[in-house]
Amino acid sequence: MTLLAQVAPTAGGTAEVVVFWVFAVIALGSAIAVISLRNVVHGAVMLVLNFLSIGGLFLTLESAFLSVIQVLVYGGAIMVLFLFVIMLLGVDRDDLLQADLRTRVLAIAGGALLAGAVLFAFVGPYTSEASVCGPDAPAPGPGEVACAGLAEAYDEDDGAGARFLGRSLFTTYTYPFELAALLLTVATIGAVILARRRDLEPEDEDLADLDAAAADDLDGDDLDGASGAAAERHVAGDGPGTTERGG
Amino acid sequence: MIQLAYAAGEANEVIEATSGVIGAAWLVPALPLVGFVVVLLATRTLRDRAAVIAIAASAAAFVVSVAVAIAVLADPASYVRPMPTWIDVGGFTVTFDLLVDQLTAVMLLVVTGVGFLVHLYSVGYMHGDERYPRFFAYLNLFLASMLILVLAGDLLTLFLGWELVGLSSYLLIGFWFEDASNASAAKKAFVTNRVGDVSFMVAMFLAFATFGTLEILELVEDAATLSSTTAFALVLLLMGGAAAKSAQIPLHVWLPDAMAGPTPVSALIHAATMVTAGVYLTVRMSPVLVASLDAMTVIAWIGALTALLAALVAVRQDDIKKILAYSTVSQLGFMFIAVGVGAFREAIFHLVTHAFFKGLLFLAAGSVMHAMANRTDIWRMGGLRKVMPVTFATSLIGWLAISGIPPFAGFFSKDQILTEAYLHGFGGVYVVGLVAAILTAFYMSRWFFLIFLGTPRWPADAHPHESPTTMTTPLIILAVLSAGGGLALNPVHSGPLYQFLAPVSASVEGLGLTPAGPLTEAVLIPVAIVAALVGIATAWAAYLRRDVSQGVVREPVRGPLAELFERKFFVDELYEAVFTRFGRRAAEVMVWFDTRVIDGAVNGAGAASLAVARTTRRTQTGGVRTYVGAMLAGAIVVVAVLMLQVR
Amino acid sequence: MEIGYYFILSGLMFCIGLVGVLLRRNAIVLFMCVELMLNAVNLTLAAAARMWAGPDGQVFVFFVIVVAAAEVVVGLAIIVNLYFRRGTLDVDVPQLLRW
Amino acid sequence: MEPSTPLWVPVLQTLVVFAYFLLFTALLIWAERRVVGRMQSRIGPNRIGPGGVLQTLIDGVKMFFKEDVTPSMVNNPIYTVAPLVGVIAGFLTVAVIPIGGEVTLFGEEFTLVVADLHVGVLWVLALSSLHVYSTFLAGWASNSPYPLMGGIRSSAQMISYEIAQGLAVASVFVYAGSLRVSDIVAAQAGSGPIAGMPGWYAIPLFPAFVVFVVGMVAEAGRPPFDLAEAEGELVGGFHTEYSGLRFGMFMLAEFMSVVVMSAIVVTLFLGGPSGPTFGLPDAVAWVMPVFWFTLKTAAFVFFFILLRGALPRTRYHRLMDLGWKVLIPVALVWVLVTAAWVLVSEAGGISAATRTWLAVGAGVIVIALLLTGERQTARATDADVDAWDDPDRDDPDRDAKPRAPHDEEVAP
Repeated sequence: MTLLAQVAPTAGGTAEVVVFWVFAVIALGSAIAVISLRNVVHGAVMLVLNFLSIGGLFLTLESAFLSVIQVLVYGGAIMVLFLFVIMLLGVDRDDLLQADLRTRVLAIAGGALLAGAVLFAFVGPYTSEASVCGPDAPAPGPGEVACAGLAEAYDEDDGAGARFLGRSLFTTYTYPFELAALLLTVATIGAVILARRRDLEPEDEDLADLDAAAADDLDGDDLDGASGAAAERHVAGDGPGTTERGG
Repeated sequence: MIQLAYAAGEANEVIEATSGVIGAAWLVPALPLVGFVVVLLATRTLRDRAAVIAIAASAAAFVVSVAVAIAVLADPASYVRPMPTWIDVGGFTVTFDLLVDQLTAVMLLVVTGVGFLVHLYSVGYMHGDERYPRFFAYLNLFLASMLILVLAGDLLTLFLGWELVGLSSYLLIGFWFEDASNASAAKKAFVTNRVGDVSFMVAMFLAFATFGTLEILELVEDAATLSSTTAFALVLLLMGGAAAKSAQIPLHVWLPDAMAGPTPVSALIHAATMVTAGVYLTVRMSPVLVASLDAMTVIAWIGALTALLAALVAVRQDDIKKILAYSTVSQLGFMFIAVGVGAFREAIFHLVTHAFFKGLLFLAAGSVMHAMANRTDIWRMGGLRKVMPVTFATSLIGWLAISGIPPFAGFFSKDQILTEAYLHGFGGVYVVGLVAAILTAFYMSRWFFLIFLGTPRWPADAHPHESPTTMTTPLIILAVLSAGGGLALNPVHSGPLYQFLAPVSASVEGLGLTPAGPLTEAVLIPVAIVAALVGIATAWAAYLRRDVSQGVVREPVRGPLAELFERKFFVDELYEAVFTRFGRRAAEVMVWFDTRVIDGAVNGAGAASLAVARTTRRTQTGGVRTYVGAMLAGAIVVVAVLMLQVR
Repeated sequence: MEIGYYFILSGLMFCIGLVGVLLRRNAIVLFMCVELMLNAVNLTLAAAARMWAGPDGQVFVFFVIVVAAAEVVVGLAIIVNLYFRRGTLDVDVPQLLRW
Repeated sequence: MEPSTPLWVPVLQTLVVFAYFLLFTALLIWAERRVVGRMQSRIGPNRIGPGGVLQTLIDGVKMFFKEDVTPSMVNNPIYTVAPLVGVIAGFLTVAVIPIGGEVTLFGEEFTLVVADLHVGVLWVLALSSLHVYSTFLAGWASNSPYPLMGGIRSSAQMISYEIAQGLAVASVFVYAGSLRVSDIVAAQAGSGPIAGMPGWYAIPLFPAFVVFVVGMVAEAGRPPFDLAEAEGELVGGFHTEYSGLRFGMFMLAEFMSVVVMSAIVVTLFLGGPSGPTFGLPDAVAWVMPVFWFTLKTAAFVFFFILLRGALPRTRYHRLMDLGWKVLIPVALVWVLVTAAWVLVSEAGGISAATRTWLAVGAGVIVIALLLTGERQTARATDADVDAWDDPDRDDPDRDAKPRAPHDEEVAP
């Protein structure tokens, strides 16, 4: 890791190639693991691994700042939330939740088709000599695409691109940035409201009284008996996830 | 300075007046309008005291009108009182400017004067009605509308008043709308007036297309430049509007039915003021009229036929107010005779005297009905002379005035119309008018004899009595005016009113009219008097000489012709057969079209959407993965298309 | 390193995520697959930023991360509610929006 | 890698730094047992080595050779990986911490830091956020109620305090204008804005310092915030089912995180290795930064130990209240204050003294907010305890207690 951290920003070197292939393999393998592992927690861990390798790839893309943000937000927050929910609900196995054969064939065929299209589109113009990033890359021939590289775009003392990104965010993209802040606020409020779980705590007078009107509306949504069953199970399960696994 | 095309006298000077008495002329319509609003808003709080406000408003309007009239009399001119602009679109400008001249002054006095008296009369007549304040509000609205009509300096503003008058007339005819026949009478009046309004509007379109303006003074000024065809069309279109408002054949059918309204309304609106709006309009536009002699001839004949036929119908009516209603139609016919033969000033003169004596007669009829507990059959009356002395005396004067007995007002005005008709070469019109005059004397005598003279024939439960002072006072005032009005205003053919109105009346000298025969005025006047006397004498022989005893209908003559008169020439039935049934059939066709074609198209569109939705909604499986699969398919298609384009 | 390999890698990852969404019925796994696809896009954007030597791609990565965070917060709350109401995480079961 | 630098230079750097922290951790364990022993009127380990200083080594050997019992119901891959994640995250964190200055050895110049990354500060945060997986996954993989509860608690606790800590760090690098640890250390060298005081960021950024220290205790899962293992409630929390070498790794990771956290707070707020060299000759002058760094870190480690010995464990909801309702708002406000301060400084026009006093005033206000906010939160939570917890499970005496007034106002 040490070595990696020091060599990664150097564009065009063999180190980059090695690092790329290592992380690419990890990323693809973990991605396939995510969609194929039956155990949800294993899938989530694989997804964390995938995110970390994406973070590594960001390093080779001269975007160290993004790399750290990737680890911090995806690895540190989003996936923890995922695992938290999985464990809260105690649903780490989904043996019964598989698609039927026809759907599987169709899905894989469609995915393969799209993947083929991607390969078809990028192999060639983007995989030529000229597409090796860096200021000293050869001029692109016809049908080839050049890669400028970020090294000269960054400030002298800004190897990670934090300044580079920050300047853009606070100048060109001010309004999107503010909108993103608003979006986060709204999402927070929405999550708080959704997480009230008033229907499960009828004995709690405070909440029942506060939300009597809203609860009336929601009662109509309860179209089948599943909710009642879930509530029962939740109360009885006490420690989530304790009774589900078979070893 | 504009030189107007009035050549009957010295032409008027046009003066813009923003100050002084003329400058305050806007108060005349504004006062009753304010009264209307205040009374309407304060109905609940003021209750019966509301009437005081309404009467004060009409009295104030009358006072201002008198002041305006005096100002015009003192310094004759066409005054324009600038007011705010109403419409200003492109080159088309309509203002609320007021036009005050001699004609306006006369009309103002008549409208506010009779209006005030009717307000006063209504205090007694309408006493105890549950919508008493509202009645006064409507009266004020009518007064304001009529004054806007009279003062308007622009045809469109005039039309605004014209329509408001129609509206208030509608409201007042249907004042007792609980009775379905009253409501339908109101509707009939309204719809019939719409026919005329269309004509009037087309006239305005034509006038605007021709002159590029609707300002009355400019129209009048440019009238001489009209081509004969345009003038003919314009005049007849204007006449169409006037005929509806003034109940001329064939649009007279609403007026007799309008008697369903309270009697003061009949007196004010359907005898003295509103129905004369058509006459006012035609006289106001007289320079346009004289541009087309053919059109004037048509007008004269319409007037003559109206006068004759309405008189014939009046002969066989039994309702105390219906007789007066048809009499009004007949008298309006006389006015249009005058307009048609070019005797515009005589038309206004008759308008004024008619307002006096017909207002008087209606109020007297109201007084009688009041006494007889709203009974209207004249065969159930008789001998009221003794119990209602004031009503009897005033009615006597009204009867003599309308019959054309000198020196009462009606004699002078009616005689001058007939004389002018003869002298302007309308011999046929003269003869018809003379017959109508005889019939007038006859049916009014019948009316008078059967009500006031003879033996009492009223039912045992009727207790006739004299009306209260608020009702008799207007009667007396109007009686005085009916008695002396003609003599005072225009005793001879070139009296003071004649002179006064000269600058606003178009001259017919240029039309080359010659007398219809060798007779002179010295012969024609005695003829008219004799005609009136003949009518009275015939009535006396038929209804008073014989004893008409209680409960027995004693029409001396019966037969198909009498039946025809009694059934009003079957005009209503004819209209029913032609227009109503046609309208119903048209409506049925439209209903069929609407339900089958239009609704069919709408429902078909709905059904088609439903059918499409029913099939396509199957794609909405609600399953997330289905949607993702569809998106994948879409993405593949898009990528494929893009690659095909690139490579 | 040729920039095209990043695009290819990201495209493959996207396809894997997409196939995962189609294959799995567990709402949480579905969600994770969506995250996978988002990350594939992030990779493309970062690679493009490097290719053009401009900040736009990186800025978009930033925004994608923000939106993903918001999405996860709300989405997981919905999933929790779904589970409490229906007792299952099978996305094929709650078909309230059907037809 | 730099072409001119031989490969052994970074290798040596790495080895030296890791050895330093490992040694420190071993001493910490010993010191903690001794100090807590004193505080509890015990003696503590005193048999192995002088004063028992080698006790940790012996314990490590014991754990290494102890039978590693893997319960049959555990989820094996995760169960195996979980302790490794914690140790690896801990070790990787130290990579950006400079334990000393530059050293010249065998003609090669190298610094006593593994990697001075451009985004070093964020690296610390990122790895500490990865640390949560260790406890979390261990708790889950044990397939046992108490470890799971510990795991869920710890994940909620860590992601809560991470935010406050991140914001505190944000005010540091906003103030320093760099994400690189060496820049931050360099900026703290010499005297600060107040004459006679060191230029440590703990002084101008005192609220951030306080927030970071509190968050650090929670992040390391140390008393009074050790809810994840909470012996009294959860037997041992997430590591209940672990034994032998894997348990040893958890222990190592936990105590190492104490050292690492202390090192980070020293680096970010207390000037790191900077300090007076007393005019020593160059040959031995490089020892002084290491000395200062060790001294400061040891002081903080001692602080951790004192906390453990002195404070009882907080209740869970009070822990969350403190994190969300006090630390995050304070840290957020302080980031804004710092940003405003930096902007004003760059714009100029205000003298250094004025700025200093303004900042001091702002700091006083923020601390006052912190204290009053804490008290209000405490009151509010005491009143709301019944509503927060499941009354039947956590509070059997609920019905016997007088109810809070708002409970009686509830209409049926």
